[in-house]
Amino acid sequence: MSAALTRSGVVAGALGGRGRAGRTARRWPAASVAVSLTLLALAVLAVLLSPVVSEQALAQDIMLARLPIGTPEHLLGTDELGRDVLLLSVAGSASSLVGPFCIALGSAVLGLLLGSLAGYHRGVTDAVIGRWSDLLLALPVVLVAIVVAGVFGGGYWWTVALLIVLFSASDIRIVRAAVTEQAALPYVESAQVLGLSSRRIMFGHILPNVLPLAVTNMLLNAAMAIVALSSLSFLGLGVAAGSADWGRQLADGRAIMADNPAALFAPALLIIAVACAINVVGDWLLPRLTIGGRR
Amino acid sequence: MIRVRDLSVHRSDGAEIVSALSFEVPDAASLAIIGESGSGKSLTAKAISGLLPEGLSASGTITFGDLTIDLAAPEAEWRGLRGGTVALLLQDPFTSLSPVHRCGAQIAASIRARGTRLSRAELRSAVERSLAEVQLPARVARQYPVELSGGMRQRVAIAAALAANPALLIADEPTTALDASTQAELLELLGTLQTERAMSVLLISHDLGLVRGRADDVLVVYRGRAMEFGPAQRVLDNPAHPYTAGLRASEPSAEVRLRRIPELAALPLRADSCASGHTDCTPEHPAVTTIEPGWWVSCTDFGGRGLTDAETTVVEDVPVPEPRDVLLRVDAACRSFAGKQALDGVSVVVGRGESVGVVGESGSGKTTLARAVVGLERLDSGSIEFAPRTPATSTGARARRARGVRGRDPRTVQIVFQDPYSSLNPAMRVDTMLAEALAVGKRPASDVAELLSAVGLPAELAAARPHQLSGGQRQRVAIARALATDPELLICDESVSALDVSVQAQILNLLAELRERFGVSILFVSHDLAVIRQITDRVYVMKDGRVIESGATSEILTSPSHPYTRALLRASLHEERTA
Amino acid sequence: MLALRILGTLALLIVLSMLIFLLLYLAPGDLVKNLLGIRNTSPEMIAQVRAQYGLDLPLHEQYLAWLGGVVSGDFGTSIRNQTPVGALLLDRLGVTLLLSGLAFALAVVVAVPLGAASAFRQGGALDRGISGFSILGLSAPSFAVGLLLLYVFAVALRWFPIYGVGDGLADTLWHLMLPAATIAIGLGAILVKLTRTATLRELTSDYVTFARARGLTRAQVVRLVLRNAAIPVVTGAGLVLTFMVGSTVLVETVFALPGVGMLLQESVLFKDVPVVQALTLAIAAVIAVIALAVDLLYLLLDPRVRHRELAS
Amino acid sequence: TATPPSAPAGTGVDTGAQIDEVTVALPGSVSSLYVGQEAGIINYYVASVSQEGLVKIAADGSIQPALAESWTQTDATTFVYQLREDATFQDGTPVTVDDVIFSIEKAQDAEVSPNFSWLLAGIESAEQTAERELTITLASPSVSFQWATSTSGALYVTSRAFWEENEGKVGTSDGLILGSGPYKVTEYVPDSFVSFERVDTWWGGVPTVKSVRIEFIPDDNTRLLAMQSGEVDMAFNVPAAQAAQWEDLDNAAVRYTPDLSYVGLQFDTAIAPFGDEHVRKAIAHSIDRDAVVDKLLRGKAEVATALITPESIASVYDGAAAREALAAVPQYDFDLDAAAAELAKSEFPDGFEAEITYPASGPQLGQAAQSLAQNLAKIGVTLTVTEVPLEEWYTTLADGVHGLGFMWYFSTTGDPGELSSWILGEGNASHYENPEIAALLAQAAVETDQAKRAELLIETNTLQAADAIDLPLWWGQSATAFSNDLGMNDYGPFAFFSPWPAALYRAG
Ligand SMILES: Nc1ncnc2c1ncn2[C@@H]1O[C@H](COP(=O)(O)OP(=O)(O)OP(=O)(O)O)[C@@H](O)[C@H]1O
Ligand SMILES: Nc1ncnc2c1ncn2[C@@H]1O[C@H](COP(=O)(O)OP(=O)(O)OP(=O)(O)O)[C@@H](O)[C@H]1O
Ligand SMILES: [Mg+2]
Ligand SMILES: [Mg+2]
Repeated sequence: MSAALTRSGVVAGALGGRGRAGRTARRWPAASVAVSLTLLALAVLAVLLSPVVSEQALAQDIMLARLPIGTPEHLLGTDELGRDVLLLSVAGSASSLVGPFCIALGSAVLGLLLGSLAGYHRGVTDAVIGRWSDLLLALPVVLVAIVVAGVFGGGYWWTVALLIVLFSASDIRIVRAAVTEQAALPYVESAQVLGLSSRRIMFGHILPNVLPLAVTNMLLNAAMAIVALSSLSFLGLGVAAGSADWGRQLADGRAIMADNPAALFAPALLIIAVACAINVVGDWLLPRLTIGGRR
Repeated sequence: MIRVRDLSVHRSDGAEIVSALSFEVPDAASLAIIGESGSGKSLTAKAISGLLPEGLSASGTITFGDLTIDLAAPEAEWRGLRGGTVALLLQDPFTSLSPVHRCGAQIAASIRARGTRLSRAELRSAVERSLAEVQLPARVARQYPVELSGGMRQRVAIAAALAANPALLIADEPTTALDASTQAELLELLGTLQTERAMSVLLISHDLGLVRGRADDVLVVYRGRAMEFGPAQRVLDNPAHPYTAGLRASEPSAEVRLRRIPELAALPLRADSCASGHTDCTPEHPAVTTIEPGWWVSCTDFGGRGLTDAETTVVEDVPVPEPRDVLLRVDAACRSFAGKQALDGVSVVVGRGESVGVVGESGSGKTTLARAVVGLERLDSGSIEFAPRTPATSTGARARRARGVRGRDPRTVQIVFQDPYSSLNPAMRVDTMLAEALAVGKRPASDVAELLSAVGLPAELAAARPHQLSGGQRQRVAIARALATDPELLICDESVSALDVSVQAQILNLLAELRERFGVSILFVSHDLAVIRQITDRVYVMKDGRVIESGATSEILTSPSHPYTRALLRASLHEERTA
Repeated sequence: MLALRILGTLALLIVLSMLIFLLLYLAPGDLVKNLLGIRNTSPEMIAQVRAQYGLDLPLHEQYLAWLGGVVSGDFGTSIRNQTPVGALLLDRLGVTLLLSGLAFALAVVVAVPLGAASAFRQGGALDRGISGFSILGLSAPSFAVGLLLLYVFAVALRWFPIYGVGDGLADTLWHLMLPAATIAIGLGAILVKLTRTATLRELTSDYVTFARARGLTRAQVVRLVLRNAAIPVVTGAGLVLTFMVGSTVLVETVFALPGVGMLLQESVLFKDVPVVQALTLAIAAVIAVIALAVDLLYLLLDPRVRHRELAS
Repeated sequence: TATPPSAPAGTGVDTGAQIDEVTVALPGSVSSLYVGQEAGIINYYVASVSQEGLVKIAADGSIQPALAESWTQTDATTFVYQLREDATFQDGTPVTVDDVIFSIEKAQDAEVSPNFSWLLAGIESAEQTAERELTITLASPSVSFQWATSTSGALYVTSRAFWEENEGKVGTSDGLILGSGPYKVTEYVPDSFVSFERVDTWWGGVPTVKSVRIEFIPDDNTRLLAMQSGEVDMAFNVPAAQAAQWEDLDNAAVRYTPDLSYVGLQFDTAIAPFGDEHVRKAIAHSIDRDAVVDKLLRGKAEVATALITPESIASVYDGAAAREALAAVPQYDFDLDAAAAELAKSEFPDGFEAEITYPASGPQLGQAAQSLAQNLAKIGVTLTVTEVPLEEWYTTLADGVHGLGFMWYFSTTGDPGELSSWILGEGNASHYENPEIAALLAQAAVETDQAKRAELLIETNTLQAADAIDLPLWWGQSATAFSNDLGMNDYGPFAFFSPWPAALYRAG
């Protein structure tokens, strides 16, 4: 389960290798960008709809458990507890997407903050923050997770908070690498000579220049976080058992693959589709975000 | 004879960057292409070696003897021609060699690319021969580029290019990144090689001084159009085209100081109202007037402008005493990096209102000194003291916040760096940048317009971001930012080295003007003696981290006492004198 | 420099061990219950077990006792397995390192050429295909990938065994092939992206233009570029490897491999302090060693760095 | 729908052919081969291959000879066992009375056998009273003791010499374990496998299977694929959720048998609002046991009517009679109106909030809990269902916070009093004190007549049902998959607590 968690870190690390992934964006054909944008729009719509449908989606009828795909009235069949897979998938979008989005955003913010400090100040600050991110990488996720679950009760948002911290290790590393690169540039030295405060230099001057990189990584993280968030539920964390959530559906759907494959494949495809869409749109958007990217 | 016909380069949106250039390079002769930055010199070079970057396309032909190549030919065709027929040497020796391969291997690659099968030993001796040809010892073969100086790297690059045995060698500003003495040596070498190998050379430069005496013919381009073509010597001595004349005039001289360096005005290229009376003159194909066989100029509707008084007035050399009203005093400054003494007991004084130069070859410690003065570098020992008019109050959070690096008061000293591309924050608008600096100087943000006009920039540029500006414009913004705090001392570290002559002239004039208007003192760091001559009153000559000589600029540059200074001077004057 | 680094790592390990101790203390679950089972709740029995494992001591004394053992080279005995931790670790680490190594090798062998090919044909169909697959590889949950591989290659085609580690090196490698491939798919996706970015970056550099300008063949240029791109790829790949160590538990579970991932998870849940401590520290140490190795490799690959380091 | 005990498993008949190797998949690993250290149900399965107790439980639940040829209970607290002459350990040394005494001592020692020392805690002394005679004296009378000396209980006999030689490594991959059963352990890799080799010195004869390899394969799907591809011949604990997929396999068949497990809800009366009888009854009326068993468990379980499983009283009642006797215990039917009415009568007429935890290894419990939560929501009670790791689940039992929890219990012995005497007895986790029940349990502890004892125990269940302290949900079944060419004699609830590979045969 921690594989999903750490994989994001991996991506980040990879990008951090030289910190300029945004520059050489992939050229996706317009069609796939359009499809991806549509998909994301639908996902947002589903998130907005999910409070409306969730009551109906969560209503169990165990007499109708595990209806196969294609059943009239239950096009994608039903799950173990007799809930409509289609409705459940729509209702699950909120929990599956909002949290991961916050995780990606939160870890990016944390990464920007600590990474900037480490990359700009170097010395002791750098060493401490560097070791901190090493620490986060070496800590057994299960252990931290069960402690959070035990001490704080392990609600959804606690889990999101935990994942923000764990994901941030990689963000810190990337941002640090990029800020180090920027900090040596004359424009930063000019700002120093002007006597600007280091906070102003870090966040007013350097930050806008490393933002595109942080955003790329954020998009990748968002995809990982969807799976990561639900992979912790066996520890009593995150998505509560029985709630509408793609990751949860994925875990529960494995057992009834033979009865109703849709219970497994619907959430799996949704996760993959959203992840792909996020990345395609990210690749497409990034050069447009890069300020002064054209020279 | 190598002939280029109707060479044009187009952007994918159709815009023409280079228009119908035609020229020829006789066998075993050399042609220089000169022009300002952005005039299309490099694209021309790339077009005739089939190396245009993506998004650009070429048309026209190039003929080598009886082989004619369409410049629009596909990569596959070009691949067979490059190396043996035409080879291109790039401007920057620091990036044009692969950093992770040994020099020998890079030269060997060119030899192998010709398809000749050689044993290891044969290959090694071939590499050694190549190195010897560019006057490098055989050991260089085993070294990595990083272990070599810029000049040596460029020699390796030349060896690598020549190992392919090209009929035409294109050298695109091969020495711009190097200091004066190295420049001279390299060009010397290129000249020798050209005669020895009887090869044709196309030398690209924005520096007329360099070309003088090192090319048989010269082609002057402006905005992708040919302005003048002719025998180098005669064209440079006696330009027929006003643009060529302007270029020549804006070159600073190390010998006399002018009140104002002549600037090149933009040329109107639209021939809609051609005053020359040519009937077949169009903007695309301006009419050509032949002055004598092998020397022609193109028609431009050039209003013409004589030089102003200031631009011809030679400033009298007057004795400059040591200043009494001292603003900056650097005393016995020492700084070493990893055992190398970058500053070794340097003492420098700058008086109020004075303009002081620091010269020296690459690595002599000039930059380290400049950075130490503004606090970007710490000293191992020695002191740096300022005597500002208004000492910064040492109390209050506000005062503390206004403190620059290492306790420097940003309202006392500011710096302008060499590279106009990296010294501005790419993500910031010009006005934000300036307003921020103004705030440090406790000036209102509304002064942005005033600041812009002080550095000669139009007010519209306030909303621009750096990538929308030219190099010259960027450097002006950098100067404006430095001036925003009303500093008493402005440090310029090679602030015009990256600019071409015309822009350089503008910036130097601007600095002189600002000094007059605001009474700023200037500490100007440069390896270019001519620039130092034009802008400073006194000069310090540095070598290996020490000041070896100092005094009035006019004196030092006319009668240097230290042999090193004499050598420096000789190297820089060499270019002008070879004429 | 190296000394400083080792010191930093040591400090990290100590802080980490304290943190783990504290976290295990805070974690819900009760070692005594795990040992005694749910029925056996007589206070005497509980007291006896607590005393046996020193759980009756104050936390800092428990920690110091553990630390004392470690300093004298004794990592203690697993409470759950009753085996000396050192031996246990050696047994388990082997499988995981082999698995990680194999996965890493697979990923590198496949992804680096793909990434480079994708860069050399930027914007083409091949590039898009490779990029599309790598996004897919990144976002597919690894248990699903594992099951798919099992179904196709072990059940349908019968090329590989389904579970376990086998005996002897060759057999073990054969057994680890599918699990390694499962990890390698996610990993490879990242490496493709990384290699592509690095190669593209090199492709636009001056030395490539100069190489073409003096007539080097395409193969020569490709070699030149790859050798240069190797530097960022190695750095990135090193980090990737770092992240992978200790995150193999899912794959270990799917393929029933006795690796450290599974051991760590079980030990955490059981609150088997000595094992969790030793494992976490081992993982942290491996991470530190990889980081060091990457830096040394950097030194080897990049003459610029070597030059700079030797100068200082 | 349960298969009657002792029906041969597998489709074919015994061909009598030798079997070289049987590979068996287990859903989890053991961390020690010594059961005393870790006494999960899987440990029992593994240890029973190579070790024996004094007695064993037969398929019908009766106690049969194992290492002891015969035994007698001379008075309420004294048992005398006669060891068989021909019993030898797998290293060739004979099993002596001293070895048995040593094994008992080890099993009683909480340090080496934390997991079942309590089972033999009642032994006051164990002495050699003749060459091959062992006399055990209990501190107080206990009928259930006779189960404790079996491998279903807590006695896995090993050799003193072996133990002393391997002090500190017994049960580990280094030291392994030595027993007197038909197979000796040859290799053990935790989280991977244990392998066994047949010995020809077993008193019970020479089994058909030469070697056994138990593979630990935690992932359900992987186990299924392994079975499908023929890499394993037999798989324990087929999950109910996947039963259909396993049943669909061409090369294997699934056999079900009651596994003596009990799943129910349990209240802690010390925690509000569960001290309120009406609250408990409201909850009791809110769970639809039939639907849960039918739909969620796919019929692979039986609706439980009492704490006692029908199999544990099989020696006195035959199947149908046992079920009838147990069904006589008062039941709470699924009836939300009744539930609402009870709630209205309680001190919490407007409902309340509570949390119930379930172990990650028991997803079926989670589904039942969710079904309950949905029903409770209709009467205004909010029940949060939380999944936690098994180890953590243990701590949420009787933690003083959770007033409602699951009781999930695997009985290994088949003693009908095992569960009741624990969860209703003195100091129970429900903080439930009922003097009548206490008296009945005391009586049952010494009642040697099985029929009478069963009656007493059923009576305790009846009494607690009136107070709705424990709500039985279902009696579990275990499902074992056998490849088509493998059969097993005496397949039943107790089959895997004695050397079960010896019961396997090659089916044709
Ligand atoms: N890849 C490109 N795409 C579009 N325009 C380009 C490209 N490269 C150069 N240009 C434009 O073409 C013009 C000529 O560029 P070129 O590099 O040939 O100038 P140059 O004469 O070599 O100048 P310099 O002295 O600064 O090297 C410039 O205005 C530049 O902005
Ligand atoms: N940050 C640094 N780390 C290591 N060595 C340095 C550093 N800065 C300067 N040096 C060394 O100190 C010496 C002086 O460098 P400096 O940059 O001051 O020379 P310079 O006169 O400005 O040369 P150039 O004309 O090339 O700019 C050089 O040998 C340089 O390699
Ligand atoms: Mg150029
Ligand atoms: Mg310098």
